[in-house]
Amino acid sequence: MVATATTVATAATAATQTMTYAEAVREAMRIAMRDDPRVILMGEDVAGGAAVDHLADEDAWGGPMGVTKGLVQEFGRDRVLDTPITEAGFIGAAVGAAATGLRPIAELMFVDFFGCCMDQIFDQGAKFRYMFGGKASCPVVIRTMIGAGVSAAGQHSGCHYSVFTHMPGIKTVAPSTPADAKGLLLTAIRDDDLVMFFENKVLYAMKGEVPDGDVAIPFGVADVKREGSDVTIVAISRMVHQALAAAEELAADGIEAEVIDPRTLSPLDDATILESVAKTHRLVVVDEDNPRCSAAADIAALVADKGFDTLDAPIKLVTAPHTPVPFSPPLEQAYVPSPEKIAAMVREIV
Amino acid sequence: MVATATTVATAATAATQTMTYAEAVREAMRIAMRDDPRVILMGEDVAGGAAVDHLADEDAWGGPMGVTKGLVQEFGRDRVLDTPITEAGFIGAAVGAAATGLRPIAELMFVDFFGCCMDQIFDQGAKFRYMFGGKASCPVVIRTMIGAGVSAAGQHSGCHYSVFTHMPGIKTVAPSTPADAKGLLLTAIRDDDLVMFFENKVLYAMKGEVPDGDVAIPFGVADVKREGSDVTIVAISRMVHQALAAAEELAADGIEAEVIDPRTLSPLDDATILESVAKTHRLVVVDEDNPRCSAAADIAALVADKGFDTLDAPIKLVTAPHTPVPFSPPLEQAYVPSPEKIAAMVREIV
Amino acid sequence: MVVTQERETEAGTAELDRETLLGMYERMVQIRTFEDAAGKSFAAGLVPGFVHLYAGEEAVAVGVCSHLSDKDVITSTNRGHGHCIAKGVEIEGMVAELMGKATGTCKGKGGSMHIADVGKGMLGANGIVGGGFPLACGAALTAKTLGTGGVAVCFFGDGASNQGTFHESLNLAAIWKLPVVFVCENNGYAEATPVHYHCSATDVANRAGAYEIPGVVVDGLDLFAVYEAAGEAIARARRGEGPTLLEAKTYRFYGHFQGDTITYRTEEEVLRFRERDPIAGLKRYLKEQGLATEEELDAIDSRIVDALDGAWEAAKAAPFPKPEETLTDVYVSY
Amino acid sequence: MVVTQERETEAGTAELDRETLLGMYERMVQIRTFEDAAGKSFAAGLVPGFVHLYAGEEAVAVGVCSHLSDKDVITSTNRGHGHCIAKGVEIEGMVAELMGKATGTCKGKGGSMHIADVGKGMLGANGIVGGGFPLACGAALTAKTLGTGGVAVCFFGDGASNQGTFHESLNLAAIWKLPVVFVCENNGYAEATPVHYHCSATDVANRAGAYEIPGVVVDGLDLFAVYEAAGEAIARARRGEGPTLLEAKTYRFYGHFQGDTITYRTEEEVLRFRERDPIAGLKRYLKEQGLATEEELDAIDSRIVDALDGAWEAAKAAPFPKPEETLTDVYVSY
Ligand SMILES: Cc1ncc(C[n+]2csc(CCOP(=O)(O)OP(=O)(O)O)c2C)c(N)n1
Ligand SMILES: Cc1ncc(C[n+]2csc(CCOP(=O)(O)OP(=O)(O)O)c2C)c(N)n1
Ligand SMILES: [Mg+2]
Ligand SMILES: [Mg+2]
Repeated sequence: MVATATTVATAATAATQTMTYAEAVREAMRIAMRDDPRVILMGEDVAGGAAVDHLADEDAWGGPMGVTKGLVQEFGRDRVLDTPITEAGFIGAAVGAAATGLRPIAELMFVDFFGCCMDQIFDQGAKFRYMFGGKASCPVVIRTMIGAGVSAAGQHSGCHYSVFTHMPGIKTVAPSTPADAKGLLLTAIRDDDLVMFFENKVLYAMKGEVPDGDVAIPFGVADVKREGSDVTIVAISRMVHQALAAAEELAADGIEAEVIDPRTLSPLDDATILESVAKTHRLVVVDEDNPRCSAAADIAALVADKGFDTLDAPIKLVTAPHTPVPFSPPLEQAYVPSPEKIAAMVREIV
Repeated sequence: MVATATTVATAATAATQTMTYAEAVREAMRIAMRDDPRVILMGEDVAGGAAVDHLADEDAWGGPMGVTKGLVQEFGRDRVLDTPITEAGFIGAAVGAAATGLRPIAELMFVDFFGCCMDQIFDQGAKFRYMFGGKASCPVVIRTMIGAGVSAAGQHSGCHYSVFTHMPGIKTVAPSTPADAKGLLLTAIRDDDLVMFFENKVLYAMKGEVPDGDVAIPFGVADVKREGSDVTIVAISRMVHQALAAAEELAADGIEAEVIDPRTLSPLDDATILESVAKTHRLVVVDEDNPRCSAAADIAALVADKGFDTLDAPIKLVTAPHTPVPFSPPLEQAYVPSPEKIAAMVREIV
Repeated sequence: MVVTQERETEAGTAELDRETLLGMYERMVQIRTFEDAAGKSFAAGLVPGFVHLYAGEEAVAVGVCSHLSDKDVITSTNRGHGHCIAKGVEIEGMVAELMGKATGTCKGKGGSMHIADVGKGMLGANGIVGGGFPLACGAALTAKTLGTGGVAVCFFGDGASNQGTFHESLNLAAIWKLPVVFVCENNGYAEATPVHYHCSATDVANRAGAYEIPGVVVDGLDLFAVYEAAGEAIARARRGEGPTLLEAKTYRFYGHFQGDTITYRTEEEVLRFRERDPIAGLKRYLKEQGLATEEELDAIDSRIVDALDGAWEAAKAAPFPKPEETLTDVYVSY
Repeated sequence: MVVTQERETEAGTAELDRETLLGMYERMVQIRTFEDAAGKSFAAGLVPGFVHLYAGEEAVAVGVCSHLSDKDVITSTNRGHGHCIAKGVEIEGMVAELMGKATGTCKGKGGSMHIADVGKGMLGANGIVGGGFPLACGAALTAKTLGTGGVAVCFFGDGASNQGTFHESLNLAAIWKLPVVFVCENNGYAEATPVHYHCSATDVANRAGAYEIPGVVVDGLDLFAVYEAAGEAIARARRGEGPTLLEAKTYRFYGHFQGDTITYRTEEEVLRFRERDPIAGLKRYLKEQGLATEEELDAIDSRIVDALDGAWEAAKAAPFPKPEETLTDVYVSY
């Protein structure tokens, strides 16, 4: 790990602009694509309207959520490639291209579709370097949407970053803010390994201050989103905001929660989490993913081993239940960890 | 959970026969197929030599390891179906057949191939019941080989049951002995949900006493493979034997380890694990799978929450490293948790 | 191997009596009315999530499903409302499901993309493009193994024809001679991507040759053309002669999903297809042939609208599921 | 769309000078010798894991790879030794890799099923049937995007032709006109399952029609036939005219893997193909044409045997990797 906290500090002091999470993602791609002709973008309708004669590129979709809108105008259809609906085909092509000289960004529209292309990810791209004795690399970024909250139902709302974090050879990134989205995606694109980049669809419209220019955020460096002394809350992706809301609620009662956003799950910044727990003696992990063999469980296991002696209370997890994501709004609301649930869990152990 | 400890006790007192793990697996299929014409078996060369005129069924492969040998003779090629190499196709067909009236057993030759068919498993079969409001079921068993130890290298040696345990709607079973293999597979085939059944290739040749006849072992009931008072070792699949060997080694030094085999990871018998830790106050989890977001981490997280007050020491995990499975024998040996490593880890906390 | 069916609208209707024809008309109008209302309700904020409308493609679902009964199984797509209605799923439950109500077909757990009614042989709309191919093979395998006499029909889009599951399933169905019919609804686009870009075959049905099974192209805006070709394919499947790939050239009148700005289609193209509206065509035929008067058809239409309005009123009045329902229906037992 | 190439052995050799021919002969003998030795060493317990031998199929790898240089990329299968050798991977490293030694091509981490040498344009044997199709598209996309003039070749078996990745990749390559050639090594079987059972197409090359690309069937036991057809397909790819599906009908002289009892093939069938041994055929041709004498060929053979023996001796003497090597080479940085 070459990353240092200094890099992060530098980023924080740079000039900023207000933009949405979606814009920040796009901005990172634009910077990286300007910078390096080997960076290409491919996916279903990432440009939109390929081979439609009457369509001006500025009117093209830019993805179903418009996240990649405008990129085809600047970089052309040779670098912003619409693919057929053929996840194993085009994700695998991105992997093969990465192993032979390009640095592709491939968009897997929803993470729930990983079952259509997982072999090419975990079994091919992620294992090349190891199986080939260190003589290959696979610098591909797979951007994908996660998260419940828009009634997208059982096959368009999952998280499942745990599945990728489990797999050796993959790096996993889950930004919670526009600034993190931009900075981490820049790092992801320049990284020489296979990176899964999880964008939370509920956060796309969220606005925030984002440093200008080419300011990358290193992997493996957690961000303390809120300082506190009474309990450590580690929260992932959108759950950072639920945790911060819970922390506000708790603060009203005099409970000061420290909220840590690991930002990358693989590599994981063990040290920051363990240091925080050494200070607060209590841990709650908040994860929107299903609970079994989850990132939440993984972080709990880390602390139950390396941080055991500093713990004063059981480690609590607040996660989605062990169920698929329901469609109906009241069910979906019950499914996603809420600030209330988080606060209640904290109260159980403080 | 309708399972009771009584059922297990009954099984234990029945007449037995010595057979290998592979034979026990076959025996369970034979019993279930005799019992119910809706049970069929499908997979690549599960019969072998389909449509080869000169081949007598008794000379057919019965799978690359011979595990299903003889079944086509008894049940014919309409119930023991050789498939093309088409994992999404035939696993998905098994899922579709299960949702419409059959009770298929599908053989995914190596678990490493799950990336070729995962959508049909976790996103279709496992979610039907929930997405359809409880009005469907999917009684399919997917048998698959796991485990390192025979130099099958990076794409034929994984475990990855954590990935399936993570997924709601799936049950996961990982027998460690011939008796458990038979009893649990019988339950799996009669179960009305989607079951992933993980057979460890290194155990196929292992012999053991297996109860005669139609004696099923319920899901969600852990088996205490060795009683002890000083430390609880929870071990999965082949790791049960590594843990038992470690326990013998430790016993020589007066350390009595309790070795618990969860047998099913989903559902997990929380109670047996927590009771044991309440007695021993120490936990080591042994898992041949990669460590991140693993079943080992999951069990650690369970105990770090619900068993925290009974713990006297950090929870230790002994797992494979966060690497693919290497080919070379000395590397593969270093990869798989050994009795020595387990014993050393126990000594760290006892 | 590919047969493009050239036909007169009159052909093949000899076997169809008035009652059947009016039944098919009714189903098609039901679908259209359902979709128009769903679009409006979505815009009004009554329907959460993603909604993909089937309007324009009614002749395909109805032409095919008119040959099926409850013992026959269909798999569907994320554009599944039409298939549901054509297969006999109750409208009341579907409307409630769109709203996420406890009275929905799936108790509100599935929503638009996952409406299913296994008892009616409807194995679910599907949020995964290409997800239905293997499932249809499985349903056909059940029919074959248990000797039920049933067939399976897999509806899929032009975009889905590039998924690996298409290939794996057509091969499997071919070598096992499964009683299944693969019905491609080629509406010219996969989202914003036109078929001539994403698909290397001029006709999707052309791909049947790779499996040495029949491939048939029909005009998907012509109910009778679909009905006839589907009838042959389904009869063939029932006779145990294996699968058919049937491609219906059709068009979706709305965008890919509600909210789509549809910049990728010209106004002229949309109008050209709207002029060939399959329901208007059938209506004209019924009147020309003296099978129904304008008034009779209007009466059917009103009945459907009334029933649908009633369904919406009922759904609006129905309760949402209780939060604890989140935890049920994951397993049969656990 | 499918062209079955009927040819005289003499045809197409005009362009081939003696040196090239002897070079191809040498490669083929290298492969055969390597495989015979690998089989023996496996039986002797020197080679752990699964071993799938390529003997009998040499004309395919050599006939194709003779058109390629290091800037061209191939993807391979679990029966990959022949492809490696034909693409110029060093024998010494391969032998050591089979034994899991630190001096192996992959430092002992990959083994038989994962030998790779990216510098030589060999993107790995592959333990996943069908795993190479998308990767080859990716390599071709790199060549196209960066304008390297390179092509990609994807070797795959008859069994792999039923995987979804086959379909997805051929479609993608066709619509993007990628410089890639898909070479099917149809050896009649996928494990114990014969191609006429598992594959619904009489010829795998017949499936080219589904993508509107050329499909060509050649006699895979005839080096010249393969060489010529591959040359055309590769030239077409280099010209930017897109992919070709080339099917070579061949045979594996050994079983599926070492240990296979091969009950599914008749002795008669094996003998029939053994009689058409591609190396013996080439040898006969070289002598008949006066391009080489028996002695010259024997000398080549001995040189190869000696080099291989040396490689085995070196590999046996080489160290195993150190246990801590288990933890390296997972990431470039972490
Ligand atoms: C595996 C998968 N990939 C992508 C999507 C996103 N998606 C939903 S519908 C659709 C287009 C489908 O096109 P087509 O098959 O032609 O059906 P149509 O929508 O035209 O009815 C896409 C890309 C998905 N749902 N599933
Ligand atoms: C995805 C996947 N499924 C199954 C296997 C097991 N397997 C290895 S080789 C093989 C047969 C391959 O047949 P074919 O493609 O004809 O190649 P051949 O072995 O004849 O060279 C099978 C089934 C695998 N390695 N990967
Ligand atoms: Mg379409
Ligand atoms: Mg073969």
